[in-house]
Amino acid sequence: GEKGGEAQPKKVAVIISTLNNPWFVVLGETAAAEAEALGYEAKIFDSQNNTALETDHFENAIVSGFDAILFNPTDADGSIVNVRKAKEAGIPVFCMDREVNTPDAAASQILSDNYSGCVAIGKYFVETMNKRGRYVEILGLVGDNNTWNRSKGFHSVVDHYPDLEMVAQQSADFDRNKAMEVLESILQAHPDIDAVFCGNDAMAMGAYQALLASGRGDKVKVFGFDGADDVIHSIAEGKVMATGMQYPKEMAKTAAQYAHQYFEGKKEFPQKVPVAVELVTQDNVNEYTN
Amino acid sequence: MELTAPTTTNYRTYLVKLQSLIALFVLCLLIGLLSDRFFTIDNGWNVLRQISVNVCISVGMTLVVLTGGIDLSVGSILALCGAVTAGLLKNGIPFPSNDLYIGFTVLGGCLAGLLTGSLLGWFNGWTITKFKIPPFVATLAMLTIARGLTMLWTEGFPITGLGENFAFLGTGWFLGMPVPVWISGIIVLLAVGVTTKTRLGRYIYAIGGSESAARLSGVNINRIKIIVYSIAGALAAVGGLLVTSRLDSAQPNAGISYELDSIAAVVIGGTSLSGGRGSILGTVQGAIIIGVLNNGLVLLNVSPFWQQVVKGAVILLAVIIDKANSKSE
Amino acid sequence: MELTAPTTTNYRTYLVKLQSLIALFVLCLLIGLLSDRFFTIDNGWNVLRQISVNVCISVGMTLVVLTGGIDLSVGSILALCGAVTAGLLKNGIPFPSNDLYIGFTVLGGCLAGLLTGSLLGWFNGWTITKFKIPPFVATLAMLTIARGLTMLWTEGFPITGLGENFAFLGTGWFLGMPVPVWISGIIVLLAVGVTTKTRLGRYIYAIGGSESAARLSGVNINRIKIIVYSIAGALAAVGGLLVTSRLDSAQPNAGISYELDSIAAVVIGGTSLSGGRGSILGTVQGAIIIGVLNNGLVLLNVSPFWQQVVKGAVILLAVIIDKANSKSE
Amino acid sequence: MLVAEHITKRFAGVTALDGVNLSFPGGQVTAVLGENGAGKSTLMKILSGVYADYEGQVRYKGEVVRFQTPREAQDAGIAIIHQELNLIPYLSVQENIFLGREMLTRWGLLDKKAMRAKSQELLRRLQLPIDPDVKVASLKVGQQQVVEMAKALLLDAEVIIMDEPTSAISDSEVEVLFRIIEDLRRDGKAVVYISHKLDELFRIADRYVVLRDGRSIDAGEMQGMTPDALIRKMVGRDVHVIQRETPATTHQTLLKVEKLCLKHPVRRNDDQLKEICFTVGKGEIVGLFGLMGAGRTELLETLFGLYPKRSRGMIHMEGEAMTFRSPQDAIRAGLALVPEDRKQDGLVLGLDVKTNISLTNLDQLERMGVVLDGGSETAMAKKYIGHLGIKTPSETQLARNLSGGNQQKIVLAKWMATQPKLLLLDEPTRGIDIHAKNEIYKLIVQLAREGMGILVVSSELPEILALSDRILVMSEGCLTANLPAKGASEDQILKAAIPASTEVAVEK
Ligand SMILES: Nc1ncnc2c1ncn2[C@@H]1O[C@H](COP(=O)(O)OP(=O)(O)OP(=O)(O)O)[C@@H](O)[C@H]1O
Ligand SMILES: Nc1ncnc2c1ncn2[C@@H]1O[C@H](COP(=O)(O)OP(=O)(O)OP(=O)(O)O)[C@@H](O)[C@H]1O
Ligand SMILES: O[C@@H]1[C@H](O)[C@H](O)CO[C@H]1O
Ligand SMILES: [Mg+2]
Ligand SMILES: [Mg+2]
Repeated sequence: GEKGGEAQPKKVAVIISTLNNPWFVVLGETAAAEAEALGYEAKIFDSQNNTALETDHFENAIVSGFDAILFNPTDADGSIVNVRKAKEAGIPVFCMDREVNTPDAAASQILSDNYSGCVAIGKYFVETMNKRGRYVEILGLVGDNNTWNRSKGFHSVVDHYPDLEMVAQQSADFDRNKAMEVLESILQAHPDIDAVFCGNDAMAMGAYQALLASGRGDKVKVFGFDGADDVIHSIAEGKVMATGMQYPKEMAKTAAQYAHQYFEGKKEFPQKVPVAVELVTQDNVNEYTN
Repeated sequence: MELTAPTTTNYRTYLVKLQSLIALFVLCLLIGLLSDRFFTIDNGWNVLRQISVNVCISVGMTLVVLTGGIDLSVGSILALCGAVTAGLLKNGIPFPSNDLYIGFTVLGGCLAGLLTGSLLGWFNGWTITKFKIPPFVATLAMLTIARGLTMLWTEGFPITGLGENFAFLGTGWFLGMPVPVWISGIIVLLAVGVTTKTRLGRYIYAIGGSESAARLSGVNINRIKIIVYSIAGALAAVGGLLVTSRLDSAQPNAGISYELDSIAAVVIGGTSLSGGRGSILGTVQGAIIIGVLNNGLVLLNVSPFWQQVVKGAVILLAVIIDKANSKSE
Repeated sequence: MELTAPTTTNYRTYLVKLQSLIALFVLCLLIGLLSDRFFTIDNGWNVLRQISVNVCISVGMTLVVLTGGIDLSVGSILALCGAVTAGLLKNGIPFPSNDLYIGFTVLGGCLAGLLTGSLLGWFNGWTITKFKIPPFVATLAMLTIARGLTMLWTEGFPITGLGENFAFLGTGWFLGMPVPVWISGIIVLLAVGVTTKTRLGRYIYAIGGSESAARLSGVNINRIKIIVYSIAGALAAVGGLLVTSRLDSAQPNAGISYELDSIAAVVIGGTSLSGGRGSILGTVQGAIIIGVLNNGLVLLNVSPFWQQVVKGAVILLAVIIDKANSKSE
Repeated sequence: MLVAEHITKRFAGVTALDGVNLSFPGGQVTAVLGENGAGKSTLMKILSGVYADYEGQVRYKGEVVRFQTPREAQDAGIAIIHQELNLIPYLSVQENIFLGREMLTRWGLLDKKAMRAKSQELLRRLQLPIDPDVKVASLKVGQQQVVEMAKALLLDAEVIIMDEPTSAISDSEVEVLFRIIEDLRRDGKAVVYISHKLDELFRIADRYVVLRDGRSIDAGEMQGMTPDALIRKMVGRDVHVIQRETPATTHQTLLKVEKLCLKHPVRRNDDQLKEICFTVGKGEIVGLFGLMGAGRTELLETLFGLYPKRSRGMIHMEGEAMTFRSPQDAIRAGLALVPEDRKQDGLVLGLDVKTNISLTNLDQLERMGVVLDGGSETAMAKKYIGHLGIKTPSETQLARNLSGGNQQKIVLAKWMATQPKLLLLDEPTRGIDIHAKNEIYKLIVQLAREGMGILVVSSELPEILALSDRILVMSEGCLTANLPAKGASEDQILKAAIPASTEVAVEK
């Protein structure tokens, strides 16, 4: 879309898997803000966790003349087609946080490594549990690939220790309230658990709330993933054991800057830019509390 | 003319009401057999606490459905009201220009939430009666609008850290019973009273049974409908307060698809979607069935993949059993 | 014999039908004024392609609603059928014990998907007619069950890489028109034919208008209902094929809350939820209104949070305008 | 041709039929008589395949049959016009006539042209001047009933059952129907005819059968029977049809209506009521006569506040000007309306008798302004059940399960409980048996004697003449006559009722 002439600023679409989750709101708003700071017009699209709606957004974005897309895919496989379509229309796509499973469609992918992040959490889990104990896993949305990336990363470590027994594995859809209710019920069946591993921080907070209400707030260790503010605070206060810090803002900014460089003429970008997930524990939480 | 004894009829309807509990008993028995943790007092409170939000919403939904309407907006209203209360408790209303700031007590914040709920409910009722819009459409629009307003009010972020006092609402105990159970219990009692012992209740049934007959009997249809939708909104707000208080956090995406759970409770409880027939206690029973099911599936550690299949099948079976029993009447 | 002039009546109903398009025209005009990208051929195909899935589902939903029923399970059936087709295309049916393997052609895979949809729809109809379960409950149970089955079948992972041929269905062009638009267009034409020119269509309207009168006229209510729910299931499956093909991937979470979009299209299109009145073309118009709205809000750069508020308000307004016009008749 | 043997049918709480034995020979018209709730319709529903679960057997052309569905009965050649209208409101006349037996083209599509032609032929035979493409919902009840007849005639059946076919049609339409019944008899068909109008039965029936309390009481030739004898068989004792002595008193004016107009809902510059002026006095019974569609229902409904936006004119109650903007206003001013369609508008069928009776005066049952007093409510219901002789197993029986006459009494009860000054009755005795009718007459007279003003709409001239102090006649929305009942002749009234535009056609 060069027809805009000089007067018109270039337009950047920010397509986000869902805004029903603050973590993604941060990702999307940071990307948009950074693009605007760089002098572009930016617009956020909410795919509502629906790959088909995401396709619509891509089509609409292409038709209405956007010049680049900062993209948080709904699904690693299901979103490939969309990225390809944009590429064919000559619009570069920069993936953020989640990847698309193809090396030749996106201009670049700035990714959070969920699997490795949870490997790290798994290791810390084994360590703090002294290799034994009974725990509960609360999964995110079944049918979401990050749910399984995280679960698999965690189990790739923890399953090597036979004395660490998973007494229940339930899903709570990444939702704080559901996590609370699910854990409340699990506690009825297993009052004597030692730890809970949650697929994200919202669920970790819900789980903590359930433990608190049942008087087990200080007995059961809670592990989350994301690095959400309230979990970081809770770690600092000794309520939650650990989480995996993702850097949504950093990923968003990098993606926006890449788009800027693209407009300036740069066409070659690293296909994958991994942004490490850092393990936040009570020992190092001070580095994250500001 | 030969008449069969009136007592028979009464006795029979009484039996039918009991029979429709059979599904629930069978369900409980099965879960109880499979998990020894099910029949504990703790777990009883647990289930009751977990269904309290759905009970609040579903009481309002029952009233709406009895008039022949439906309310799809309860989940969004719940989210918005929870967020309004949380926002006011946390930040008050600041007037930066004058350097002024209005703080809110817990009571004030809760009232503001309830008011918001009633107003949105009133708006539902108003569009439905004033413009004769089908309730399904009017409240579907409100579902979207209230969700959007929640996002705007919270900017997409949860509002967290609302204080001990407010937390009491969702997590406290009072005279050996969890506070949410008290609240939902009182709402149920009031609603049973309203539906069976007041004019409003009568009119609700009459409108659902035959709107034209009710109108000709001097019932102000529009007023009653507006009242009913306002109540539904207010009760959704109560649900919002409970959820928010339990989590110590107002989630912008709270209450998504609660309308389905709530309508399910109403319908499983035997209330007819075309209005005029049903009861609050039926709905409570429906909510308990759903709650017991959710609880039982977790207690039995059914895999999340299978859970949905089992849940759907059990709901189907429960209703079939109910139907089979009430047919034999 | 004196006949009341038929021309007047026909002319009037004709006008009314046109009037209900007013909302759509106003909407298009407004968006067109505000965005010069709206009235382009590309964007036209764009909107039509985007609504094609909803149109397929909503045609089935219209038939169901015309009989006085409702189908909440369409979104889940869509997901399951897409996954079944994708799974068969990708992996066939392996018999590891015998070292055998049945492969599927694109046609075979699609037929299997359609068959799955019809079967699930048939099951809906069967429970509804056989056990007299309210359609709301029966299809709500199916919503959960089919979603669970999807999870079991896919093990929670998308099934991807389904080949060029299959992709044609969702992304191809034929004689200058996108294939999904062809498919949904043909379905609409067939459905218009069925509803206006066949016995089945007549009976669908009759059942919705008065089930008892239809039964007394010798209409086999149960059979018609089962057929209608099966068609709805099959059309949801078509939607599933389109979605899967467009994405080259079957998503386990596909189709969530599609039932609301679909019912919205039906009701905005003027079909009465109590059955007996409405039309396929009305539904198409409803789907276009929703599609144009989604498209327009994006073109106009409305922020996602405001989008929901605006969308709800516009739907409300559209229905109010419709009502106001049809009242003056 | 059709024989019922030992038929018993039970509903929850009620035995509707108890060992009924009857036969309906071909080439004859058999009248079925019985009070409301005697079981006439239930028997017909069994014969026509609506109810398949009954004890005893049905013999058709000598063979035992047990129809499982209406369809089976139809296919065997049994057609029925049900007592309740069974039409699909949103389908057209033509679509309704052919529902379930559509004609198809070679391609399996609906053959609309052929069906339209055939419908037109049937409508012409029935002399119903309407367009077959018009929606049934836009027809008046009488016209709908004719459509039902067309539907039954289409079948070309061996047995034709008519369950109160004339309850909503006008005299000229009755004539047409009788001519058709004559044809059917001549063709050797068995016609089963149910009606509460004895004069009709004497005109067309060859035989009669009587049901009482679900049992077959008697059967025989009409020849030589008298109305009194039949009534005795039906009721089990003598009934003295009231003959009212109209006292020549002058009545104190209660209601005064001046220049009441009602705009047409669609044609904005057309009026459905045109400058209506009349009065009703305290204790006066005013009969309102007119043909179908004269606008009588609209008049009552306008008075009752149902059309606040479309009506204009002046209404005074006891000298006070009133604007009735809603039924609430009207009720407060002392009006009560017993509507034409008691099932839709008079009652909430899904609620019980007690609740229906108390619906209009719940404010009086409130204790401390909030809680309803269940005890007083039951007492009130019982009082009226006893007072009006409502036949119901208990006050908690659903209104749906009562017979028509008893349903009508519930409607009366709920309005009597409001102690109105002016009672508006719209066709209060339609479809009601002679006994119940008589009781309702007595009640009306008694209420008038107590000082209530009564405005009663009826399409039956004898009823109007017997009841009224004064008679109003409407035609095409105009009040065309206002005469004292004493000395009024049927001729005079009918002349006023017949619209100027169709006068020639009807006088044939
Ligand atoms: N579906 C039903 N459920 C319960 N009771 C019923 C039902 N249908 C009829 N009845 C009862 O059966 C009896 C016979 O009713 P039916 O309708 O056959 O009377 P009918 O002779 O046709 O009266 P009418 O002259 O008022 O039409 C009545 O007592 C009625 O209340
Ligand atoms: N739903 C309707 N739509 C349009 N016109 C109607 C409608 N109902 C009645 N009318 C017209 O209003 C006029 C009065 O009808 P109405 O039914 O009040 O007459 P009526 O004297 O009460 O006759 P009936 O004894 O059949 O009730 C008629 O001209 C009729 O055609
Ligand atoms: O990192 C995000 C968040 O954890 C969210 O809660 C689920 O999806 C992941 O991609
Ligand atoms: Mg009858
Ligand atoms: Mg009338």
